[in-house]
Amino acid sequence: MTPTQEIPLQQVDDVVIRFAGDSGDGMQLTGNQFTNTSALMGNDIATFPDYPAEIRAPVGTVFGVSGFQVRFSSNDIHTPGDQPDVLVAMNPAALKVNLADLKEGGTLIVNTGNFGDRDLAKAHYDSNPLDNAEELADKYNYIAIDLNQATLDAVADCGLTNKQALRSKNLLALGMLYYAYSRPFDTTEKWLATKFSKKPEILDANLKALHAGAVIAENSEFFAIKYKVGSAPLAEGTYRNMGGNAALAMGLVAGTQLANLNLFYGSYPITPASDVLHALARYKNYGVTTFQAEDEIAAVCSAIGASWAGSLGVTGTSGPGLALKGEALGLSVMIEQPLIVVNVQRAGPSTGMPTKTEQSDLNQALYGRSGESPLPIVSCSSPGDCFEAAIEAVRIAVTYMTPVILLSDGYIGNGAEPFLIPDISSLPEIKNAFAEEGDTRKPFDRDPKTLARPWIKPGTPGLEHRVGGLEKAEGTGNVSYDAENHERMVLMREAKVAGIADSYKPLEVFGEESGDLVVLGWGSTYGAIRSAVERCHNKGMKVSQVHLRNIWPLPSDLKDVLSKFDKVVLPELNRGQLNRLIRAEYLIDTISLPKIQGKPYGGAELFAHFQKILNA
Amino acid sequence: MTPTQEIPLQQVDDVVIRFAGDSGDGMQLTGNQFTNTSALMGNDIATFPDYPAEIRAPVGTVFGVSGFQVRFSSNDIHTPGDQPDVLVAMNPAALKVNLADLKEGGTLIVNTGNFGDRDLAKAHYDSNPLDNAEELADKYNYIAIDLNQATLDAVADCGLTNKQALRSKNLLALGMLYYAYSRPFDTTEKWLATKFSKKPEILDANLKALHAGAVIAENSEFFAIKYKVGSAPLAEGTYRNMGGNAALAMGLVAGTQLANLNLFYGSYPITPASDVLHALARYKNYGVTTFQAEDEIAAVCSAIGASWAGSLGVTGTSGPGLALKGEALGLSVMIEQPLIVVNVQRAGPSTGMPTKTEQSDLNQALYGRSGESPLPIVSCSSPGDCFEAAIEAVRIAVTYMTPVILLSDGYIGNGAEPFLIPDISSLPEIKNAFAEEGDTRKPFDRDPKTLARPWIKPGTPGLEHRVGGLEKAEGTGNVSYDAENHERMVLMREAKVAGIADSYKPLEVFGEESGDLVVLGWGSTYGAIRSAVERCHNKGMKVSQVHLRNIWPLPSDLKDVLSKFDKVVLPELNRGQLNRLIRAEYLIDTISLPKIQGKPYGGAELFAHFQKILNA
Amino acid sequence: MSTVTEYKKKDFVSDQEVRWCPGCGDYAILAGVQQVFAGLGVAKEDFAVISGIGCSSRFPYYMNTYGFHTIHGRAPAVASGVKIANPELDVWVITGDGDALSIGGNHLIHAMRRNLNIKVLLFNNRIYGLTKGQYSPTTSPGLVTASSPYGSLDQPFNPIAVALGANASFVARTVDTQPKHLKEVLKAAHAHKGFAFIEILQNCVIFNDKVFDHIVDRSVRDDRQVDLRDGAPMVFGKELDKGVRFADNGIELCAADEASNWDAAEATSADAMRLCQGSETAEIPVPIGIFKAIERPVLEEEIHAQIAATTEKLGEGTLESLLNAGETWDID
Amino acid sequence: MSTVTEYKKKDFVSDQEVRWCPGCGDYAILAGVQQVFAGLGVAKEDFAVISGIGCSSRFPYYMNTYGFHTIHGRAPAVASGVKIANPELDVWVITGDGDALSIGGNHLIHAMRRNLNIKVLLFNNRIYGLTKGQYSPTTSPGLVTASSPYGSLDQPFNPIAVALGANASFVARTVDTQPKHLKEVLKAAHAHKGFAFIEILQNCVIFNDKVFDHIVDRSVRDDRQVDLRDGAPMVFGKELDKGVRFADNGIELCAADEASNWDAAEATSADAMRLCQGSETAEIPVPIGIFKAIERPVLEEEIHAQIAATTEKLGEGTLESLLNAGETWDID
Ligand SMILES: Cc1ncc(C[n+]2csc(CCOP(=O)(O)OP(=O)(O)O)c2C)c(N)n1
Ligand SMILES: Cc1ncc(C[n+]2csc(CCOP(=O)(O)OP(=O)(O)O)c2C)c(N)n1
Ligand code: SF4
Ligand code: SF4
Ligand SMILES: [Mg+2]
Ligand SMILES: [Mg+2]
Repeated sequence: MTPTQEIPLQQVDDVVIRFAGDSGDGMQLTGNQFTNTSALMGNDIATFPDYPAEIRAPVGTVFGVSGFQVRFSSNDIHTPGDQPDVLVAMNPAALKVNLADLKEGGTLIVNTGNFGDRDLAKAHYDSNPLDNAEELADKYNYIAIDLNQATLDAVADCGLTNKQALRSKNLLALGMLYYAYSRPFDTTEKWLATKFSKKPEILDANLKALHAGAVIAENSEFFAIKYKVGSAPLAEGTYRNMGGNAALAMGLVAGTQLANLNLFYGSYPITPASDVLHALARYKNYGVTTFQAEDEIAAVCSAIGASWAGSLGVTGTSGPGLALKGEALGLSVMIEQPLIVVNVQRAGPSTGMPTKTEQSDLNQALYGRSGESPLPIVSCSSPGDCFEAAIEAVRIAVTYMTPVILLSDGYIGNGAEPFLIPDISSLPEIKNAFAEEGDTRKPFDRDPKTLARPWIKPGTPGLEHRVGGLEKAEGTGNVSYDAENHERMVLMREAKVAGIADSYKPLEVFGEESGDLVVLGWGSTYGAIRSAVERCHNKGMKVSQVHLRNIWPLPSDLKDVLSKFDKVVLPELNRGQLNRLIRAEYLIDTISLPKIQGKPYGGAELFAHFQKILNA
Repeated sequence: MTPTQEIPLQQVDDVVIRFAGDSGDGMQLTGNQFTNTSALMGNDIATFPDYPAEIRAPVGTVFGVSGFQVRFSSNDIHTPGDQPDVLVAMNPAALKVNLADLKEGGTLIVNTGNFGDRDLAKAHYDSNPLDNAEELADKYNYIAIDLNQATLDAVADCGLTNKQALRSKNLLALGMLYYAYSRPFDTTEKWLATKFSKKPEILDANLKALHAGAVIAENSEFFAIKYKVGSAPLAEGTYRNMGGNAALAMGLVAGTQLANLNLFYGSYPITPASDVLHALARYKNYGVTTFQAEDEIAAVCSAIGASWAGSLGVTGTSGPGLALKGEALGLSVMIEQPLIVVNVQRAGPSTGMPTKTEQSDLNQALYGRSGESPLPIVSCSSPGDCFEAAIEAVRIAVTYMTPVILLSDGYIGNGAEPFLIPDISSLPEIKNAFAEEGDTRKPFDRDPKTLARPWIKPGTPGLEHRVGGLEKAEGTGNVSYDAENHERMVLMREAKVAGIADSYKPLEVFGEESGDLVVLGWGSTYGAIRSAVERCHNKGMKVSQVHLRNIWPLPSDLKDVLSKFDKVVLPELNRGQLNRLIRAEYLIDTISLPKIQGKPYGGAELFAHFQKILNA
Repeated sequence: MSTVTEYKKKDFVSDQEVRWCPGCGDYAILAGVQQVFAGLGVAKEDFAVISGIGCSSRFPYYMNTYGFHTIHGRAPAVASGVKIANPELDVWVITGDGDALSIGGNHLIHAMRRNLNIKVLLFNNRIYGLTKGQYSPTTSPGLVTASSPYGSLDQPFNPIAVALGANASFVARTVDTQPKHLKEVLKAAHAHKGFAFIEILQNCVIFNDKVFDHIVDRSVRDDRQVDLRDGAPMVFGKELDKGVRFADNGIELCAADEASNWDAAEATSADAMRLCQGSETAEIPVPIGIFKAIERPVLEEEIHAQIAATTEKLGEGTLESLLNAGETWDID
Repeated sequence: MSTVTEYKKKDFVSDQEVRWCPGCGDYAILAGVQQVFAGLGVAKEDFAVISGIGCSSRFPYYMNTYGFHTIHGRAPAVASGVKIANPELDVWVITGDGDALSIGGNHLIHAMRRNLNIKVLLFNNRIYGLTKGQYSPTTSPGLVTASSPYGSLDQPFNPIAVALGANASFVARTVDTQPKHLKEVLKAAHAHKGFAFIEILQNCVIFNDKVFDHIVDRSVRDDRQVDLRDGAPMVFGKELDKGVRFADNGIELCAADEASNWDAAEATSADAMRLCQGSETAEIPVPIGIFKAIERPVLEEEIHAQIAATTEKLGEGTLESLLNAGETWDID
């Protein structure tokens, strides 16, 4: 049953839809379905799930609202969009939290079935906001529909209780939007069939609701126009839809495969990093071991032990967990063995806002250890980019025998985008340099180029030796309290890390090589900056973008690149942490653009900032 | 029995003596006796104990050498001196480790009784270094004496076993030096009498050895000249000899007395901070509770709990322990309650060199937490200064309702100097602002001037409320995930800490207010910098010193003060951590003077650096 | 502290919306605690309710007392500082199986060892709720969770055995859905002088639904539980007609009148150890109630006694005496 | 791994100078371990000796094997990673009462719970040695130390009871100065499949000298110790003429031929619990030897079995299969 086309079909480039409802309303799932369907249609996509800290907060409360924003486009896009074109509000709380964001003239779909007095009270509405229907209709394409009743009607003959039946209402809403945006049903149908293979009556109800949504949309003429969004001009190749945490896990697995190592992931669950653990736990047939430790300290220590034993030890966490790992990271710096610490950042300080995003752990990554303990820092710029960033972390850790911190954040960890599956031959070579029986190098002898020491694993005959956290003598690695030796070793560890910059690819500048303004960014602001800079280019402004993959050591060409611009601006989801580093290193009077609201920058927001700076 | 004076008595200003021997030889005790005696004579003094990591390393080994350097002077001095004038070497290992430091022409006293073949082998000497007696005698006033035999002879009639008797040999050496430097015996005699009140035969032996040393020195004419060191031009007042960790403990107690609070010290032992715990454990009659926790995390958490309950919670540790406290410090930032974290720094990273000093935890103090979690940092400049610094930490913590990090290090923690007992009226007023029953302020309402929130302790009727690590709404402190509220609260916490700078005294510049070079320092480099700058002044060089009590927030007048000099140089016992901060803040092209050898700067060493910089 | 008028449960209900999943076992425990607090004769402002992180640890927000939602696993450490600093506070720690036994295991056993007068309620749902369902240190092997897609392999702790090993002076177990028993146990814990550890079997409807149903479901409860009461025989069954007794260093079923008497004060806790580790699926019922209740020195009392004795001996310290202690000399 | 020629003790002596105080009990333990290692039939390179921080934790430096001197308290966590990553290594953890039971308590009990095949030797000197003598979690109340100038107030852990509560599968106690017993216990621990916990009473000559003399001194040893041997009667005395038996849920002295047989395999460890907590000064002797030895699943084996089963089912993963899993679409 595909609805016939009677109303005009209009081609649009770029649409942002936000689904919002109770935690129990299945908004994440609905959004994911829309995303996958659109991705398979060849759109470029970007998503932003935003869910409450509560597992299933009491129904109808404002803090229990769960949102999922998906942007799909026939262009190459970089963010999940600033203002939604469509808002689906499943209850008063969802309306309250989200309405202000909806674009004027956008489509507002409200489930009136949930606007009883108790619902309104739960959302702390004094009066029913839908009473002003006219106002709403003036401002938006306002679609008021009792999705509850519509769902009950649609699935009446499936033999379900009302409660069970109502669970399909999200699919009815999805069906409406599939109709309006000319999406096929097959992806979702297939998914439902697998998911409910053992519950045929639920499957049936869901399918009925999905199709009913489309029929209702068509018959009601809720949408004056039907839209079509063409496929995006993405590079040729095979794609899959990829979430950030999943990509990061995959990158770690790919990295260890490239380096011919087993992966040991020791971790303790924490939002928003847990999904990396969950993903890796499924890769058992890839030489991956996951160890859910009793806490973050045990997690990093187990990873250090695994690396010592000859696996690649990796641990993953979020901010407060990274704090707990500081002491062990110092040990890892001292013993000079590969280790990767993934930090999927969230809003701090302390427990902060665990489900909100932030980039405020850069300082901690740089400095959160006692003594002089430099280590390299790699960062991820988008969901798909987590894959490549993770491989880079593996490359550095294994090549330089060093712990590496890999920074992601909740925004990209939970977000998703189409991911071009790379050619295997395009992936870097990574050489693990295990010492074999008969190797005559001492444990702390160094490779003249990388300054890396040999990786000598227990079980190798004849190379028995001891390592530990006390300062060690050059070469032998025996304990040493010698003053000059200590200074030499501190300098050596510093030089080794500094030398990693020699292995970077040259920086890419998006835009001209010189100009009025360069935007220096790192991490998840990538997409928003790119959108804003593209907009600048469209307006003929001389603005370029430089985005860091490697934050420490800084790329050797960075100073030069920045020096070709009049102004250097750094947007960050913190109070200017990279900014401080750049100032200290280069003594440039940079402009910091801090934002610390637990949510990402939007392209338009940044564009406005850039304009203002240039006009100042 | 005071030896008669037959040889010339010469007045000197400034003498440095280093005692070196096995850990079991009582060198720390000997040094302390010399120190106390000299202090009571009115000399200015400074000490530098340097002992091995091992509790009682095997006898005669190089790593088991324990040293104690004392400098006493009729001038106002600032460091324990660069090169010793006198070296007492109790065995070959002590000679090996220390001889290179001895001033040419200085006095070298060697206990030949311990230079048997086995002793030499233990110190890894291939041949007996004393075989070159002539060479030694050319270079030094070389005094070779079998202290073992001399001691056995001296105490022959005390009825001790040889082993017991030999324990007094350090006192014999001390007696020799008391003679040479015209020190009275009474302080040491009194101390021995108390210590061995229950072991009269040991007391007797020690007294005999002490006096025998003087007699031997006189009769042997080991010393061609006897010296006298006049009393120093110290400010008028009553003095006591004060070690850094003891002064810090006393300052904490004084601070809580001033603020009318009980002190709760939760700590986990760690070198070199344990002595603060030991000292505070003795102050039970000052409203002090000490709690030896199961680890550093429990220690800081117990202190946080105690502060919540209305005591001043303090915790103390060293570098690796501070790393463990990072997460809890974030909580403390979030709940905005007084807390002091003492960090007596040691050489890192990791376990590093626990008994050696360093200033390499500044970065960690500034940044070692997740999210944006600014907190004030106070630092101690000398052993006696720890007292005032601790009071300053209490003042800030209580006035601003904030955690404070108080940085000391092993060098000043273990060092000692004369301490002018302050007038109680000169100590700052500190007001604890507990909310009382009926107070109408909300838990996160703020004092308009300090931005501090009220301190509401459980047990206060009617003010029940909840605090925690989640972001909180302005005013009420209820949990809030609101974007704008989060940004406001982050800015508020930042502003509160920044505002502390308004309460500082103006910076003091030692030397002219402008000139060619200003030396900016913090912490334990104070004395060495002061000596070097004094030397510069003597040579007419335009060099001044600015030393920071408060490292964060930086004093508001600092930029201005620094701007009046051509060059700014920062000597630090790290790789330039304050330097990086100053560059980022002020964009000045400072000169970093990093030293990272686990030992302090000397005045001469710094002077040479300054000279070179000015000539460059 | 102030004298106390009678409270009602509602006096302990805070103005914060409760944010647990509908059907979560935590609701019933909250109600039980509020009722018990109302009847303890303790002034409202003297309660300090302290938690770590987890669904369970949101508890303090809902109690109209002083509350502190600390960080993950550290509540016992914070509570130790609170209790030592102010022994007059009535200190309750709320924690979960992850919070208390995973990250916080060490603080928990040390608080037990020290025997501070603190009450710890461990909501054991055998899962990490707040982080969306990973296995915990009390999860049974084989459970498929987010972090164990092929089944969990870890052997669990028995929380009661851990507490006995750490020599907690009061050890008990109760059930979210058995309010009468819950309240009795809470009252006994409060009456106990010293550390009290209470494991509460709690249902997580979302991630580990019905995990205790084979013990606590109404239909089996009477036959699957035996309530340990000090000095009373270990009997169970709807008619209390069945019994448990020690025999041959083991446990066996018997008639009610042959049941062994339960002795919660036995110092080595050997019998408690034997009882607490039975299989949950065997025919011997699962013990709830009070496994152990012994008296031993309470740390904060000892601390304050030592302070008092020292102060008595040395006199109360003042700034004067502080500054002028030790050997001094004058320069003038 | 390679086959092994017979070793001598000296093959396990490293080239590092030993840095303990003269007279420290650690020397004897070191010698014992070196002797035992030489006879285990394990290739030298396959030993991984892992420690935390403390005097005791310097141990790995003196062993001519692979060694890792980690950070304070974390050795069991590091060792867990080592053993899981390479189950063929023979993993030994060396730790002290502070390292293992204070800061490291949680890692220790979790390693016990998980039952990794790791051997943990806890050198219990009831003091923090390396930091110059503060009381530890095993220090007896009243001891005057650097941090307890008026006497320590903390009640100690009983390490054996803690291990039983955490369900360690092998639990034993031995003495630094009883080399024969020490070596027997070490061998039994090695033969045990799973986690083995061995408390070694160790004398710190500097800060807690003679703390165990009332149990271990030659003059009293025979009468103050009973050696627990699985299946054998609990007899003691120079002539093995005295016995211990269980009676009335307690323990009492008896003639040798009336002594109870010791059963180290009893699953709930109730008797071990009863035995381990006797007073050290009462007339009942202090048990040493093997308190518990049971078989239960070994975690690293389970992990690798699950990996093998999954790989069997899904096929060995490759970069190809990794990249191309899931739903894909082509753009061209
Ligand atoms: C340092 C740190 N690590 C991890 C987390 C994430 N975390 C929060 S609660 C929790 C486990 C909760 O389980 P439990 O204590 O059983 O409580 P429940 O939610 O089941 O009531 C975890 C792992 C955290 N908040 N902080
Ligand atoms: C994180 C950290 N905290 C504290 C210390 C200081 N420290 C080193 S060893 C030790 C205790 C040692 O006691 P124990 O484990 O009993 O070993 P022993 O020296 O008695 O053999 C402490 C507190 C440290 N090294 N690291
Ligand atoms: S996730 Fe489980 S424990 Fe948490 S609130 Fe929901 S039902 Fe309760
Ligand atoms: S301090 Fe004690 S434990 Fe440490 S080496 Fe010396 S005797 Fe041994
Ligand atoms: Mg739980
Ligand atoms: Mg010890």
